[in-house]
Amino acid sequence: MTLDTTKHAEQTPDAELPWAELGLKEDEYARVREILGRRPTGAELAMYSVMWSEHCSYKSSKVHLKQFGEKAPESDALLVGIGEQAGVVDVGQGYAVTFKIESHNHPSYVEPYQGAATGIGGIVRDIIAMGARPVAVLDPLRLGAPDHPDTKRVLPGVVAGIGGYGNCLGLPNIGGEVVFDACYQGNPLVNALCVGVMKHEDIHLAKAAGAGNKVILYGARTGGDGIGGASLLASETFDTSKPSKRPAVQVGDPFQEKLLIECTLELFREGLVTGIQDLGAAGLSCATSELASNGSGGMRVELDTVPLRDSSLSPEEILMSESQERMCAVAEPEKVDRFLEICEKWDVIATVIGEVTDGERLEIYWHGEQIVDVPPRTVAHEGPVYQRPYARPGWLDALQADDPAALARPADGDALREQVLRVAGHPNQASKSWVTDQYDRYVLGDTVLAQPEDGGMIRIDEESGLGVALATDGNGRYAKLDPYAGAQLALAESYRNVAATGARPLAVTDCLNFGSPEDPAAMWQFAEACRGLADACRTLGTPVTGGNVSLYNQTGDLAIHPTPVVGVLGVIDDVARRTPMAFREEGQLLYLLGDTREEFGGSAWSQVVHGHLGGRPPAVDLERERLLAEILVSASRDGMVDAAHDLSDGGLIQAVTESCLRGGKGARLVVPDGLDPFVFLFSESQGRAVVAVPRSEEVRFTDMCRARDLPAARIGVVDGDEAAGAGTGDAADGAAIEVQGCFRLPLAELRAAHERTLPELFG
Amino acid sequence: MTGTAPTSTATGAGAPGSTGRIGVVTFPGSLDDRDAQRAVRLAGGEPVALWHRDTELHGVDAVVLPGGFSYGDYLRAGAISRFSPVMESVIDAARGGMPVLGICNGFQVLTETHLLPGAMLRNDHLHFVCRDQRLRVENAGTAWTGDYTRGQEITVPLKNNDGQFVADERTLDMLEAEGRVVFRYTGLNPNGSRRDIAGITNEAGNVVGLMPHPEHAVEELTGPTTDGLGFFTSVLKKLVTA
Amino acid sequence: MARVVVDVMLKPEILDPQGQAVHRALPRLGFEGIADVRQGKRFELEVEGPVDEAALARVREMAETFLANTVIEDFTVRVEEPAAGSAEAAA
Amino acid sequence: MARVVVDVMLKPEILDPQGQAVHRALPRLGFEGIADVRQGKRFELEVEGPVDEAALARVREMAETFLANTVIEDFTVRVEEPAAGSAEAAA
Ligand SMILES: Nc1ncnc2c1ncn2[C@@H]1O[C@H](COP(=O)(O)OP(=O)(O)O)[C@@H](O)[C@H]1O
Ligand SMILES: [Mg+2]
Repeated sequence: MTLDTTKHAEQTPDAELPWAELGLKEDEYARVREILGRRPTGAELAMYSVMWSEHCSYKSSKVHLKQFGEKAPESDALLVGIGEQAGVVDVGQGYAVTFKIESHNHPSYVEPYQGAATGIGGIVRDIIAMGARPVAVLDPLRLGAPDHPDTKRVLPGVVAGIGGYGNCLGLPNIGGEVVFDACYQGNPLVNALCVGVMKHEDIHLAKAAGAGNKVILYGARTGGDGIGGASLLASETFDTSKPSKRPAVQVGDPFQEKLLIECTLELFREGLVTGIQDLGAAGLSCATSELASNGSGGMRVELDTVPLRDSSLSPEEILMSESQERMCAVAEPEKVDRFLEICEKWDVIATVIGEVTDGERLEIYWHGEQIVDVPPRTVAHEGPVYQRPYARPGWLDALQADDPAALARPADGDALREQVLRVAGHPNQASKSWVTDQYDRYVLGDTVLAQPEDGGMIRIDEESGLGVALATDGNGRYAKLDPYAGAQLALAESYRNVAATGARPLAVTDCLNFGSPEDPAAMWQFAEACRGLADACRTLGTPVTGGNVSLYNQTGDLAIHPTPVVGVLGVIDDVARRTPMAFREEGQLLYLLGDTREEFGGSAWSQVVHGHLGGRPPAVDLERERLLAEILVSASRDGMVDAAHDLSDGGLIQAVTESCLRGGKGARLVVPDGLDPFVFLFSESQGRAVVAVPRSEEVRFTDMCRARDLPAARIGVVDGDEAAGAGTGDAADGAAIEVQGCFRLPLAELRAAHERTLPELFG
Repeated sequence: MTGTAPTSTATGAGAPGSTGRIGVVTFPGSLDDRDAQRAVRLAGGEPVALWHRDTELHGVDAVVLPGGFSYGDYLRAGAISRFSPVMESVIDAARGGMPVLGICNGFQVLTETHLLPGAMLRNDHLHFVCRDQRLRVENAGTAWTGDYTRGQEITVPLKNNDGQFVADERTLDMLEAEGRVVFRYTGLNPNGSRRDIAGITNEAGNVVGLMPHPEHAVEELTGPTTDGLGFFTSVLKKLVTA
Repeated sequence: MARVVVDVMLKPEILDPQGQAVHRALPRLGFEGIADVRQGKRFELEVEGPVDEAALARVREMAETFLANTVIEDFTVRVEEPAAGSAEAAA
Repeated sequence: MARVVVDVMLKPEILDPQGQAVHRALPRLGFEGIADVRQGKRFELEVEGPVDEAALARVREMAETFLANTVIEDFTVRVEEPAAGSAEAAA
């Protein structure tokens, strides 16, 4: 087989290449030819086709994502904004934090364990590549119907994979989500967020500056993972009739990645790294073209020096391989020896594969012959941009008109009680311990709050107590009813969750999971969600620092609910001041902060009790969210509240249930005047939280709320101790949640309903 | 992240000078090594980092084999680490009476070296489990448990995949008869361990292994309790009086 | 009762971190001359009734749909003859 | 290059949680008539040079000291003949 060199390409201008099979459109292929002034070689075609794919080039989403930069609020906290591998936020005391969320949806459906595991692996490498030590992960998950047989394959596999990889890396898992909905049946969402910490001076960017600097590939050997279509190029005839033998799914090696983390951090500490890039999607194609494109000069790579796991790989395949646990760094020549020495110390294979040149081209050689000669920017940054048509779907009017006000409400206290139990025991509201107990939340010894708390919190400085809090949220049901509002509600909830812990929200990362961009309705949902999120970030003063777009989440014509998942990062000066969610002291007063209205569109109640989705999602009031957050943060700082829990799906009663169960304490609630008990308990009005206030702080706390104009209603008291009632066999004397005049629900009964659901479903 | 400067904040029994230097081994894939170092520090001792390729112990007075997934737990938990150069020195020192504590993966390493009997299997429910675990102290006479009292109950985190302690009946009977069961799970057996055994010791009482993680119960803020501090204060006291 | 053995191995082109870790450790333990190690799973099934083609077909289906994930793994199914068992170089 | 296979199984008296979980799942998946399942490990070693008694002895030692934990596991070592391989009922 003749090697398709650049010279060969010039000599055989009319050779047919399988550009369509590799996913390029006709005009895109024409542009490649125009850029190069000749037909591309097989290797060049491999690079352009993978780098210009939706996944790598963001060609459908770019025009909408722009808003996150254009509308970004002024923020002194932002050290590195959108566009890098992950954003970097200043959290004070010389510390910077980087965090990012990514999706690994499709692979997790095909091979749940490895798909989810390599999802964690990928996002962690993004964080290391910024120069930070990864300190925690979160995992927002969306699964199909809980009782569907395939969910029994996917969820346990995904959870084992996330745990298997994250636990083995030694990263505490401090939060996430588990949401079930039939719309995710053939297309579960596995998103993963990683957060890392560094000193300001340690920030590293992906660029290859300085002619003569060496390009070093280190980590795992390169195998034939995830190269899909590229294997077509390996055969001279480009025979598309033969099925590819190359696997579409990668197997992760968390042990190798742990070594990669420690090794990379040591390389940084010794100042040996000029530029660095992790290898993720599109492997070496991406790493070399991005490093070169971000730098000043060109780059020359000897591809045959790449250590291989499978010696039969063709150069095209090596360029496209997505083998995991690899990094690519640029180092000054005199530092290479020390670089390799540190890699050896960590048993990490490292190879000089090329160098930075003073030219302007990315040149790749195979046994001395040139197979790639391209301007790197055209591969990495100047891919196609689409203005996809989008249109508000016709069905939306009918959906929004289907008002939940028409749904039958519980007739009396007994019916209400029964529905409270059903909502608390529904898989979406039930305890997630079955999942989260499979994750290590203690490792690294700095976890201050972890699931089921509203937000996870990590201490980053042992002396001062400086810490960060994180939460992720996204309600696809709300977004289906109104994607603009849905995205804002996702942000609002995540922001509220962070504030509830006592941390001040600073910055945002987002994972936008949507259907096919070629469907104008899905594209409209995407456009609306971007607009909504960008607008809301401006109002709340929290810039989007980075994120991920996942399109084509659909089974046949059936798209998932539009699901923008939003992660918010907050900072707290002293983690000792954190506010947990548990009610712990009998006699403390319960206050409901915010306004409660009749809002049931997309609610948990309408889903659980009526299987209904219609109407409008709860109203967004970002100014109110901001005020609520200020109050929660002040109350934490000044020690005015002992517990706080945000209100979201399931409404007030769900929040009170969770706080009672967490602390093993009961509560007596009084329905405020003028509120219907059903609305009081189940409404999902936004901008609300419930707090437990020590009696000694009541005046100070209510004065603060009044002075700042935040409605605060005293709704009850913490009452009854589960431990005291245990074993007496007398439920009436044990702890309970009592809604005066409506019902009394013993904690034991509530706990059973809340905690048995997932174990019963998944074993 | 742990700061590098060891700032002693607790009132441990560690005396300055030669007694109180506690080595913490880092194998490739060790995860709770920094946490073990912090626990030593909070107990008043001086943590000393030991590297798996070290051929000597740098004059430490005791050694902790920390938790984690050394070598990815590939093959069997602890199976590959056991052959590290540093382990030869640790085995010699342990035979000579030096206090050695194996936590979780460290316990697995100790059984693989046969310093402690038995072996560890996958948890009976086949899931990784992370929970706050109640334990009963059955033997307060080892180098690592002197600050507890027999029958005392403590709560520390437990987190592992392969925590099911097994041994043949004769070995189990012997461990019981010789008082070498140091900790037992109470309330709930989280992994199917025989006879609820959470930790054991060698004949001399200087080598202790357990699956739960005392080093994660040394601070109010980050652990469920501070019940784990006693391990480290115990050994520091022992070193002073030794 | 007959024993049917299902061996499940990662496909050759798939990374085998466990086999690699074992392979890398061998020289340190003084074992030379092993060019490669791959680690897989072995299932021993005790089958009730005769192990005829139909029974084997069922086991193959079980392997295909449950014991192996054929996206990343290959498997083989074979009947372990009592005789064959003892012919193995038992340790 | 010859392939030597080391099979490592839990000793019969040790309860095998993984095998049991597989066994319990089978009826749910519609597979009846399996009396027991045990799950173990299979190592495929590619041995350089001739696989004579000396080489096998080394592999046995490797299995004894490293691949198996003989407190809980038994192992068998056998040479996989190229012929035998294809005689297996490959799926
Ligand atoms: N997959 C998961 N991984 C880690 N933590 C999770 C996961 N799913 C849920 N949690 C945690 O469980 C708790 C409850 O989740 P959820 O009800 O979604 O919280 P909220 O509605 O307050 O955002 C939170 O602490 C959340 O972080
Ligand atoms: Mg919450």
